[in-house]
Amino acid sequence: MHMLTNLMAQQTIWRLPEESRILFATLIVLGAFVLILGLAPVLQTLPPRGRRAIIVTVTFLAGLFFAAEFFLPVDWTAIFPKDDPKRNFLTPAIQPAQNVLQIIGALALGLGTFGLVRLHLRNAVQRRAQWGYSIVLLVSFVVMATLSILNTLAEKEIVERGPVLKRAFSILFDYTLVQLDAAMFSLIAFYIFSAAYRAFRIRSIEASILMFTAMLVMIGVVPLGAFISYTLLGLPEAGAPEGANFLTQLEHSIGLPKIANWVLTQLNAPAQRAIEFGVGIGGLAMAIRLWLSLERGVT
Amino acid sequence: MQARTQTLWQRILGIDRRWLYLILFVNIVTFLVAPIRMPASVSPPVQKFHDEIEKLQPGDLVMISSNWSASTLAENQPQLEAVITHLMRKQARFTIISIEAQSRDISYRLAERVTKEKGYQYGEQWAHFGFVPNLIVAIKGMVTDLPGTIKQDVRGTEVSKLPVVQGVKSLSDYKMVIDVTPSGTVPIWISYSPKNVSILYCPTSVMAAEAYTYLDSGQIKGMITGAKGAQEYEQLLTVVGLGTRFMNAISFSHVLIIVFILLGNFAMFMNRLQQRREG
Amino acid sequence: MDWLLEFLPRNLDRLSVWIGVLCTLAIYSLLYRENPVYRFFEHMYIGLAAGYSLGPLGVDILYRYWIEPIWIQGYWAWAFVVPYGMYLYFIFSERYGWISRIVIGTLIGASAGLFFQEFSSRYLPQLNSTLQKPLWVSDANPDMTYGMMINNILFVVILLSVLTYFTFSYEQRGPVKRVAIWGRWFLMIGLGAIFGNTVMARMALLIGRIYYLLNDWLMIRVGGG
Amino acid sequence: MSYQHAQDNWFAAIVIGFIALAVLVNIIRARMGAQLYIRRIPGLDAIDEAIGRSTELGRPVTMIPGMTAFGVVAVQALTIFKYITKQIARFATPMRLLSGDPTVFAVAQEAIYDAYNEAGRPDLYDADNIRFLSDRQFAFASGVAGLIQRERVAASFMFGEFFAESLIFAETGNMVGAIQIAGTVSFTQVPFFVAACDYTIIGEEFYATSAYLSREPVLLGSLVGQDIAKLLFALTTLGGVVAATIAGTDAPIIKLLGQPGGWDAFWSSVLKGGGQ
Repeated sequence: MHMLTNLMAQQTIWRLPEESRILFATLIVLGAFVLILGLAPVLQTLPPRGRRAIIVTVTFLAGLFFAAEFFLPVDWTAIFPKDDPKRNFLTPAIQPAQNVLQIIGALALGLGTFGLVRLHLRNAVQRRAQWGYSIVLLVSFVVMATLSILNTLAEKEIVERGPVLKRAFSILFDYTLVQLDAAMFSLIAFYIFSAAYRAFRIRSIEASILMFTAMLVMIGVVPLGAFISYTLLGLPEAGAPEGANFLTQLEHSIGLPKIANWVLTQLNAPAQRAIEFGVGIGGLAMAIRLWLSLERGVT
Repeated sequence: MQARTQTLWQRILGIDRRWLYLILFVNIVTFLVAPIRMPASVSPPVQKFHDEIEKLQPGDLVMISSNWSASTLAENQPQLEAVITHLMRKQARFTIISIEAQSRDISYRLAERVTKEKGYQYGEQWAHFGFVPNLIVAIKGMVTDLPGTIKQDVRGTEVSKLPVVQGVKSLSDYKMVIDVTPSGTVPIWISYSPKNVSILYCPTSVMAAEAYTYLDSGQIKGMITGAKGAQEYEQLLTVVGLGTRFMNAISFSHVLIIVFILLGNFAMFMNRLQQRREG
Repeated sequence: MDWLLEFLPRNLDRLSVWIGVLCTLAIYSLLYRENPVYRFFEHMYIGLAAGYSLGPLGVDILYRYWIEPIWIQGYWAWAFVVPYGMYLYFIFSERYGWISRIVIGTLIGASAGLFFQEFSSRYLPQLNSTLQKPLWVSDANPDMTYGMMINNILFVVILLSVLTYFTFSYEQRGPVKRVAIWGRWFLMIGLGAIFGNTVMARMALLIGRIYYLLNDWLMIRVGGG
Repeated sequence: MSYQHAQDNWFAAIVIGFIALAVLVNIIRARMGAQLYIRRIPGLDAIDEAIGRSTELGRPVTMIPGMTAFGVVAVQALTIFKYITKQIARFATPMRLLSGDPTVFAVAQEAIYDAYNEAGRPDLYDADNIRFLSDRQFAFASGVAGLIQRERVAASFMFGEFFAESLIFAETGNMVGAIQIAGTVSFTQVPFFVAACDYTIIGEEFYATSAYLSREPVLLGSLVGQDIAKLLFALTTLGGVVAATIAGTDAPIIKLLGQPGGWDAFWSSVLKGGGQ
């Protein structure tokens, strides 16, 4: 067992030699592509049962890796010397595994983008209805993709960041994309108004509770609430003096801002926590079913 | 025939939502421009923030970290304006730093405008350090070697040649850090900045809730929450700034919504009453 | 006249303000109705966003986690990751489509495996902080006020009744049903509070935009004085 | 306050092990033919009604998993969409699935393809109906809002994790008069769905949805296990607060119940000879 650790530690076999590394690397990557993509026709010969078995196994192993890393004791002295109280023998592999997921995520982004571009290319080529807008989308995509990729490469100092790139990127990103974000985000203010007007009616007990708490909090969180309670109604603003009787304490805690805050922290928090518990348990059960492929869900 | 024509109440109930949008828009524009003021009660975190800056001596150095851009303008801009106004009053020197290009541009323009009004000199009394892509790396770097980490200011001058930070080697030469931000940057400042530098925090209203623990533990010395906090701060400074205006508009938009909810319920009630009478 | 000269987009700074305003107004036109101007900007928006993502989320990630480790640091084993991930692209093939499910299976397995840590980190500390709520004054908690006591009891009662509402596998009858109904009402209080509290943040966003229109574009100086 | 490993407090492993056991045992029970019950979830009965209306009007159904990142929540959302697709396949109702996460988009393609296949209508599957719009929050929202208004959708299903954009979807859907059913695990967005949608599936109901719709024994069994787990949480809460009242909130036994590091604190206090 110690042999293995030593071998891993030396890392020589995991690294290409310094000289002509680029050439070796290119060859290995090409080889990997041929090998893995060449495997596809082989996999294709499998009967449906075999295919399902592969998917189930891969799912289980991927889950097992992360589960084992979490559950195994961190100072597993039986097998490995206790070198670091914060990890077990799988922990060093967590970061690379996360990187693998990141890479697959980046490839998925390529897939999604490909789907988007394909749809609009088809619209444009086949002159479907409204194909002009598809052209708009494609043009802005191509321009922005070029600038964004160049900008990323410039950050890595692979290409030079000329003044044209800087200007053009800034106009499209800072003065167009970011402004569109802000505009779209602010639309919600209008929608929140129309939704509140339409939905907050005294129709049922539930709707009424929703309405009254929403209105209470809305007044309580703005200075108007303080104005009404402390200036108009003359309620005491400061906290109750120590040792005051119950009525005085009550008087000191029924200002609108205080009630709003109390509803937000004392009444909202436990309801939210109960939902969180339910969601957590539901998610955990789902995770177990997916891990063991107990559910014919999406795969 | 009578069933065809809508009563007033039915018309109110079925109002086209575009009217609501217009009313909200007009309402906000009006109360942004109108000089109506609603007094605010100053909350303890804001008071603490104010007291902390009051302790500054002329010439003390303050680092402002400004990471907001267009979408949280209404909450962060009033904070930044109020803070800079107070710092100029105390004759403190300050430098600004951002984590991305948009927040750099927006904070630089704003600081330029506010300082020009009061005759504060760029380079002498304040400077903008541009943006750093990685905040953790930048803070760690500034602690050991500030001019070497920042290299140039936003105008391309070498930091070591800027009079405002003449002789400053490290972030620990600063008196305080003020984080004006819509995102979770304050734990980073708390974790990595030197212990002798006090940290003040200007979050948006959504982010404020999470910061109370830091406030309790003294890791943050004061906090201005969103536009509301800025209004309270302006009251302490006795100026009428953006915070007051924005908070006015927010308050009255809340009033508008509540009035319309009540109106809707009243109309529903009257409509039912009418139908019962007719049917 | 001076105002007009300053107002028009005669230099790059002004032009960028005008672009921002145009974007804002185009998006706001959706409030009236869906229209060709909105449609134009919507498609441009999606195109720009898709293009932008390729930089930081595509090229940057591939460079950092794949190209750099292989070609610069020489860790050859990474070479297999991208071809394996490329199995995802078989999705577009009728015959080979199932192969993409191997990669999808990896992702599903990984997210299931990661959930154990998420469950522990996210929910167990919450369970623990629920326990930090003594119900009555005792020797162990002498400093408790009546206010705290009421709040703590309320907390536990609300938590348990909402939890009761979220049970599924038996018919809720009698007292259980009553508790569940109370649970739903408590839930509505929580939801109303969140609604009311969010209004302020959303109004602030709109005010920010309107300020941009008034101050940056029309150059009506609001506030400050 | 977070867990890097189960060892941070073995209580975590015990709780997870207990829940896993409760779920698995009941799944086995269900598979062996035990009759299991599930209570009514009102919003879900409306799915058929919404589909029916779409079919009548000949307008599309939209399914929106929102910006849900790929993971357990996304898989559950897609499982629900798969069920809905199987229903609409019978009537050849047009559909659009709009995703803001590329991985979810990829998996959705497979899931929807399967759904049409299982319903016996592979001819109806059109890859162009499953769309990835953007991974940028509000670019995605603008695309969804535009599409809902242009195509005047008749029914809109929103399931998954949502953020601020939720109200944009729900209000535009409401504007065109769509029947809307939303289900989300994001507590902060529930009030907006409640205000603007016809039916809202809240919190854990979201995970119970597929059991309710399919009545598959595995899922029903799992639900029984989940209820037992909630009972465990409730009992821990009750027992814990009573213990905290008597022994104080800093007592080792309280730390043991879920606080990282609490396991060691508890045992060292026991070994020292009972909390002094």
